[in-house]
Amino acid sequence: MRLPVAISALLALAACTDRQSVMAAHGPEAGRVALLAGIVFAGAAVIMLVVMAALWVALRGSESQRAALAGETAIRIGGIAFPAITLSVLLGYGLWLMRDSLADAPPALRIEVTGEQWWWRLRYRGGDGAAFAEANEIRIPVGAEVEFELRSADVIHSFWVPSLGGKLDMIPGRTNRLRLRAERAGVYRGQCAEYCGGPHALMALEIIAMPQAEFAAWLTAGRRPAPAPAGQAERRGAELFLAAGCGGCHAIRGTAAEGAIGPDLSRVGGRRFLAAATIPAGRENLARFIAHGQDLKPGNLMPPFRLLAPAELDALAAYLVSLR
Amino acid sequence: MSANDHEGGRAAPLPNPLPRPDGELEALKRAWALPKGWRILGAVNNTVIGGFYIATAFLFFLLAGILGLLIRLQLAVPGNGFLSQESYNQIFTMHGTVMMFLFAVPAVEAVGVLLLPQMLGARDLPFPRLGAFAFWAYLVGGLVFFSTLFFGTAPSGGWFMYPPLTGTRYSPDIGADWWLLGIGFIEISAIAGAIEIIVGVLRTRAPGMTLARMPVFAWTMLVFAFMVVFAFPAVILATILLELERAFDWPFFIAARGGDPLLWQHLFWFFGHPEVYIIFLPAAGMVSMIVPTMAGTSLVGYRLIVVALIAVGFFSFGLWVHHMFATGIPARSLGFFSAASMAVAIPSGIQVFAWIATIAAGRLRLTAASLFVVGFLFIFTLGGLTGVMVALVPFDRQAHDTYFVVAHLHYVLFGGMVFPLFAAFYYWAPALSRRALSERLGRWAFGLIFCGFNLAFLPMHVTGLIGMPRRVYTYPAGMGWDGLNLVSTLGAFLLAAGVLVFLVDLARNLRPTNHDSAGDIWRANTLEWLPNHVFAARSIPRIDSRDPLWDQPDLARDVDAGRHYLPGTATGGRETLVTSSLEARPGHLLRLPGPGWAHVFAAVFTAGFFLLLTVKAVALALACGVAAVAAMLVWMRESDPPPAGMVDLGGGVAVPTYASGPASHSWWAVVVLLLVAAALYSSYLFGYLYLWTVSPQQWPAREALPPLGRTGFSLLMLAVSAGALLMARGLLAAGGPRRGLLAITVAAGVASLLAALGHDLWSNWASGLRPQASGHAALVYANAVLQGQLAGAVAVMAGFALSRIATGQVDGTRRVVFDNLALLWAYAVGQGAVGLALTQGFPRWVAGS
Amino acid sequence: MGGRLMTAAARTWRSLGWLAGPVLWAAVFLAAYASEALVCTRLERPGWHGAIVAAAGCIAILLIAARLCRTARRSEETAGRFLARTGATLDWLSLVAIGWTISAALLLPACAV
Amino acid sequence: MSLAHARAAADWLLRSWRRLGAALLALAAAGGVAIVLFAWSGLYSVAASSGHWALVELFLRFGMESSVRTHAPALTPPDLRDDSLIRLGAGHFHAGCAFCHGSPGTPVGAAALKMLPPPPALDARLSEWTDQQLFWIVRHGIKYTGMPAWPAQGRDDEVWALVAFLRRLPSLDAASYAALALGEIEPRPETARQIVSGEDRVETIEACARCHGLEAGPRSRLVPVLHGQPRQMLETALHAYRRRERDSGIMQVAAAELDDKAVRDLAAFYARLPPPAAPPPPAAPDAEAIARGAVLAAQGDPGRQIPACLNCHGGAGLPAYPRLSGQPARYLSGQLAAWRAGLNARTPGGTVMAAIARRLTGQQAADAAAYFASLPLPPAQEARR
Repeated sequence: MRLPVAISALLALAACTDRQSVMAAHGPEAGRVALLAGIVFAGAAVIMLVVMAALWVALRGSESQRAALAGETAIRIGGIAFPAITLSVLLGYGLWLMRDSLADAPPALRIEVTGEQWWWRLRYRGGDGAAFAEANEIRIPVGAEVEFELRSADVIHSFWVPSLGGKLDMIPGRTNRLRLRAERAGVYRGQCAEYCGGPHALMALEIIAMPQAEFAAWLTAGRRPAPAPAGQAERRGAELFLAAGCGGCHAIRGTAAEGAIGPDLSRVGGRRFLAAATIPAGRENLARFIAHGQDLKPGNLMPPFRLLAPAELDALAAYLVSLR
Repeated sequence: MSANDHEGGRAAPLPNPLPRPDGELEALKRAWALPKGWRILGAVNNTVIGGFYIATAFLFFLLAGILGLLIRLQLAVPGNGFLSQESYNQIFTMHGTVMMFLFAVPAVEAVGVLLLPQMLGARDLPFPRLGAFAFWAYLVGGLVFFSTLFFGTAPSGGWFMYPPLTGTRYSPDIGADWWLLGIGFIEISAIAGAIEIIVGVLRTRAPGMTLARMPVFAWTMLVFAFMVVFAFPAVILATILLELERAFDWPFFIAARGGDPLLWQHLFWFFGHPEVYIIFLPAAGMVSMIVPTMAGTSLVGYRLIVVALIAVGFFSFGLWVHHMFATGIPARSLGFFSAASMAVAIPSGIQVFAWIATIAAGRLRLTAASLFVVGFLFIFTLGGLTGVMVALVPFDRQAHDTYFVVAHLHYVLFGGMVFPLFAAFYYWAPALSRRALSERLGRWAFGLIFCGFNLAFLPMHVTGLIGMPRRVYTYPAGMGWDGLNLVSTLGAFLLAAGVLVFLVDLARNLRPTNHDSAGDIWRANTLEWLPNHVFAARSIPRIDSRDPLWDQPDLARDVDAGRHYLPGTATGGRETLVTSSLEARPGHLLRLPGPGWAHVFAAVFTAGFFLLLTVKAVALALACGVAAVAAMLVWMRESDPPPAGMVDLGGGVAVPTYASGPASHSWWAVVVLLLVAAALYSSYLFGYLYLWTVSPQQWPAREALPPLGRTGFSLLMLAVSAGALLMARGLLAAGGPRRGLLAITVAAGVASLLAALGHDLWSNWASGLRPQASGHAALVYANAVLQGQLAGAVAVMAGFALSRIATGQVDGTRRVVFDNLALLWAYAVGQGAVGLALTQGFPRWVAGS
Repeated sequence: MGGRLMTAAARTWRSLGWLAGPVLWAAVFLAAYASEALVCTRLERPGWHGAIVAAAGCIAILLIAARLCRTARRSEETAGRFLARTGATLDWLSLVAIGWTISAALLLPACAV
Repeated sequence: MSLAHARAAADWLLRSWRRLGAALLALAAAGGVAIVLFAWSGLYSVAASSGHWALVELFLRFGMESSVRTHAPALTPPDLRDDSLIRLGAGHFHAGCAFCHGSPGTPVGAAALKMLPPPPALDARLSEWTDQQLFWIVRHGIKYTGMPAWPAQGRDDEVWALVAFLRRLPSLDAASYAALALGEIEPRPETARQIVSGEDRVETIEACARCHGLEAGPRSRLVPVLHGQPRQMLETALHAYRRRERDSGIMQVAAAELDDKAVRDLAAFYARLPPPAAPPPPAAPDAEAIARGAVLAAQGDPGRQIPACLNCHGGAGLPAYPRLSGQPARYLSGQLAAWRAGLNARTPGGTVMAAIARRLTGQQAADAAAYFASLPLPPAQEARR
């Protein structure tokens, strides 16, 4: 069964869902690697064909063909000379690509990403130095060189958004810097790629690339304190948020809730997904996660609040959804 | 140049004339007789121990294979609830750990133990009881380690056990300790096997079998053994450090307290990558033995294959950081490792083209073994190509820790080692069993395994490229992974069906035997196909080419008639011939120990010591430890039999029955042990300097260090010990009755060695340094732990030597016990001195600048 | 006894000469990797690293080249000749590996993450 | 001579051990069948009224005593003369044990005397048992005797309270027992009818007030002060104890007979009770512990992912959350120890608190308990909607 045929067939089949695919490149780094991958697959296919053909000839070939293969010279050519040459070219190409991805100019935007057990803590530092916290959903301007300062608060994680570029580990005690750039607006899904125990499988994230103007508006909106709750349910929800002690772990800018242990919820209503891109956002999913978080994402560190009545849960969810 | 460079050896007359004196064969049979009934557990013949070893390794292959099927069932559909998150994490950790540590390395070592002696023309391995000890320790440790799955306390940190996840903070339960003590302990048996194989291959070859005429499998096992000697100590040090951190809070890997999680990754992968070549090389050796026989022509490019093996042996030690391309190490360093990863691909290319050339030179008979070899060539080549891809840093930054790498590793490990192992089963079964395995079932097994394997692992390349990371207990729907995972699961079950067919074939046809085997049905070329009995070949053949059975047509008849060397027993017991390492000229007669129980109890008690320590039954564990040492001393009682003068092997060749110093095989075994100890200490040295480059601020100022005087005193103690060693050697060389003085000198020397260690420990403690304080402090005390292990071993060895000296069993000629002690003792003194220089001198030197 | 020890050690050392190629590669590799760690973290002089790698590489290449010329002329008895010619091929492979290691140092700047 | 005999016997044994084995096997099989037939026949009378034969009685007692001696754990008991521990034990004894074992001033009930074996009188002969043996009996109960095991199998602190009371019991007379067990409630004789009918013997408020107190607070430091706690928290707790979801042997027995109306009334009653005059603290309060506790309560410990206690347990917390200020320090650390040992993790509130309490170090738990104990008790709850 020939490798290239199989791979391209399967790729075609899978091309329709390129939400987190190395081959669906939307950033310069990912583009360079996708090109390298294409070349390397083609080369490997050719070499595989040649070696298998040699094996076929050795097994079933004519006397003269087999005599050519039978001596040490065939080994020297096929085993030493050919690999040495092709690998030299390949190594040179690989090292050259590494050179390109080394950072030179200062980045347009810096975002601190800290890996926590099983979610991502974000800190945006705006131009004027005022910083604000976010979680699990990264928004960046299209076309800008963004530098991610990767740290870890507990075990080793790995920050990986295949459509934009290669992964980089988040190691406690170190700060790794990763440069990514999105060439066009869109949602690029990523996932933690270093086994970090428990629900490592459910620690995903999304980078949303937005046009420059939209991003600037979002950034300034981010720094303002959360608006006072409008509706009656939202007001009851806000009250419940403080009374139930959610403020101990979570923070909402502009309210008494300043907990720094769990994700920042100031703009949780605007997120596409909850619990590190694991369950779709929405009022009922929020309510379900608060009361039955351990069923949706087993092992996560937030205890399930089953003691809240359904009405209270709904009010709380209404309030949180209103936080845009 | 013709494949065999044998000059006129054939003309020389055979060493021993016919007819053979009666009773000689019976004496040989009596010497090598196997114990009956359940007492077979005390047997040490390499065929028996090798049989147990390969059976146990294959059992662990089946068990870990079932775990693999459970993983595939859980991942068959998205969001599957078949396995809970915790049990999946335990199962995938155990699948990896059991496959790598309890199946792969032991399986290749088992094939080595089973075939090497007969293949080299020897009667047994040089240390049969050490091999048996290694097997029993592996069996007990492996079974107990695997059973942790049934109690839900199996490790769940991945087969690589990266801290800080596996530290006490994030893995407080006992699973991680099971991995650290269980697996750390099993590596003892891997190193024991490696030492035995090195000495076996270099010193017990048949006369005339120069290095240039040695079977390729022997070359692969030699390179395998040296790689184990230099690679395993790195992971043993890592497990010691992590166990010290978990048990006593010595912060080697806690970043906030001066340690560094990357130190573990460096130490683990410095062992990790050579290990995958440790697994692959013996399998390549098996292929290099099978292809010539099946093709009916001698191996083409023998010398190039030997070059390839040695090149892999060296280059594989320069690859480890390619497992850490995504950790943020400087680009240029990654470039070096990318270059080395390319370099290691060339030797594999050489071997593949050498096999193809040999097939082309002959006519390959498509037996079951050949089918598995062809399957191996296809799958391994594909795996090698994906390997070259992930050697490129930019590509690896995308493919690392995804299912692309899972596909690559299964192609090179399953394809590269398990296919040759199946081929080896079908090829060597007739030599070891009354009936060969059935060709029909063999074809079915191959077909199912080959198709199942490709169906399971080829799609994984794509699953990885479209973003599925490794070690995820479930995945969301709609990512494009669902169909591919289902196909992989079906393939895995097809593969399992193939293995089942193989099991049926084993059950129906495999009848292990020691004397009436099915014989050389393939008309092979190497010595393991000589008519074999419980005492291996009737006489040790003199050979003069790479394909003895083909180039000396009546060799089998002459050997079985007893016309070659040592047709009987020269001293009544079990013997084999020790020859020189390059030219294989007869050196001396090696008298081998017979069956016994001491080594079995030693293995069980050593296993008990480590496993009870895991469950914190400390008192019981210490009791087992003492019992293990006692059992070893009982085992040693029968070692180093007194010299029995010269013996005639036949053909005018007379050899001594005793050799000490560099001529003795046990001396070289201790030298290899020193290489292991040096590898362990240089891994520690790397760790020390590495932590210094990562966080130098924790290195103490001059004032905080213990005063120079105290360090001086420790050095003085070491000097006294060295002096005592030289004096003892002088006393022994001078001979004469002064046994008492010799004993006192040895005792004093070892005592001062221990005193140096104790004093250094005291001076560190007195200066207020506590191991929990920082990474540097933990390293200083870790140095004491390593020196303590070594000094402990020297003390036990000296105790044994003293008992021998006191009872007059050590003198000018019979001095192997003393020589071996002297080697380890001298090394211990050296390591002590380096330890002091490092822990006391280095901080002063750097504090100054 | 001391004498016997020395001759045995000397004999083994001479008999291992044919492994010089890969050993030299290991030395160059170790020098290149260890010195970068040292230069980047403790000495903060990335420039030096290029020089260290180049020096180590050239010394190794010269030694290997010398060995290759020597073995091409001499021929000894069978086992020795086998090891010598194996050593020669190993030297060629080591040359390629050292060349690649140096190329990595040439193409990439030191201490850049 | 005897040597020859021995050798002959040994030889005979060696020769015929197979036959011997077969004979033994057959005998065992026959015996088994016989026992089954005897049981099937029903000849043996299981009537308790007939009592045991003296020999059987002796053997059963001998078996029981040696089994307790072997299984008693080698634990070091807490200070058994501690008054709070004894009062806690007395409160439970009156509710759960007095019915069978009687109490000073009220003899063993008529029904209990007809049990086989009859419950032993808890008098001077208690000294035959060591503290550990008594602990084992109270915790695990005894088979075939009707002595029940402790309802909450993790709460060893409550079992030690019983053992402490049992050590004091022989020296008590009716009055001193009433002071310990009944607290502020004066004793009222229960009529035989009430015992037999089992209906509400003692008015529910008095059942709780014996330990939790009325005007004056609880006399034992191991008993929480319920005065002024939110009504909904008290109701949830009582329902949880009745459904045996919260691990406390004492409270599960006390809450067993309460119906919904009783639970509502009790909760409302204690919620509206004004805070009692707090009893003087036993030892000098440890100032730094209180200071560390204050920091932990206000800011928590983000490093160990512990949220600030006052977020939930402050004044504005949900009515489902208990107010901790003014509670006795020993009661608070007892509850935290139960959570850190993995108990009380099944109720809705329990799962939240268990996840947080398990991250506390021993020192932090003690500091938090000391801090909250140093605060005043909460004011009475006005009637909530």
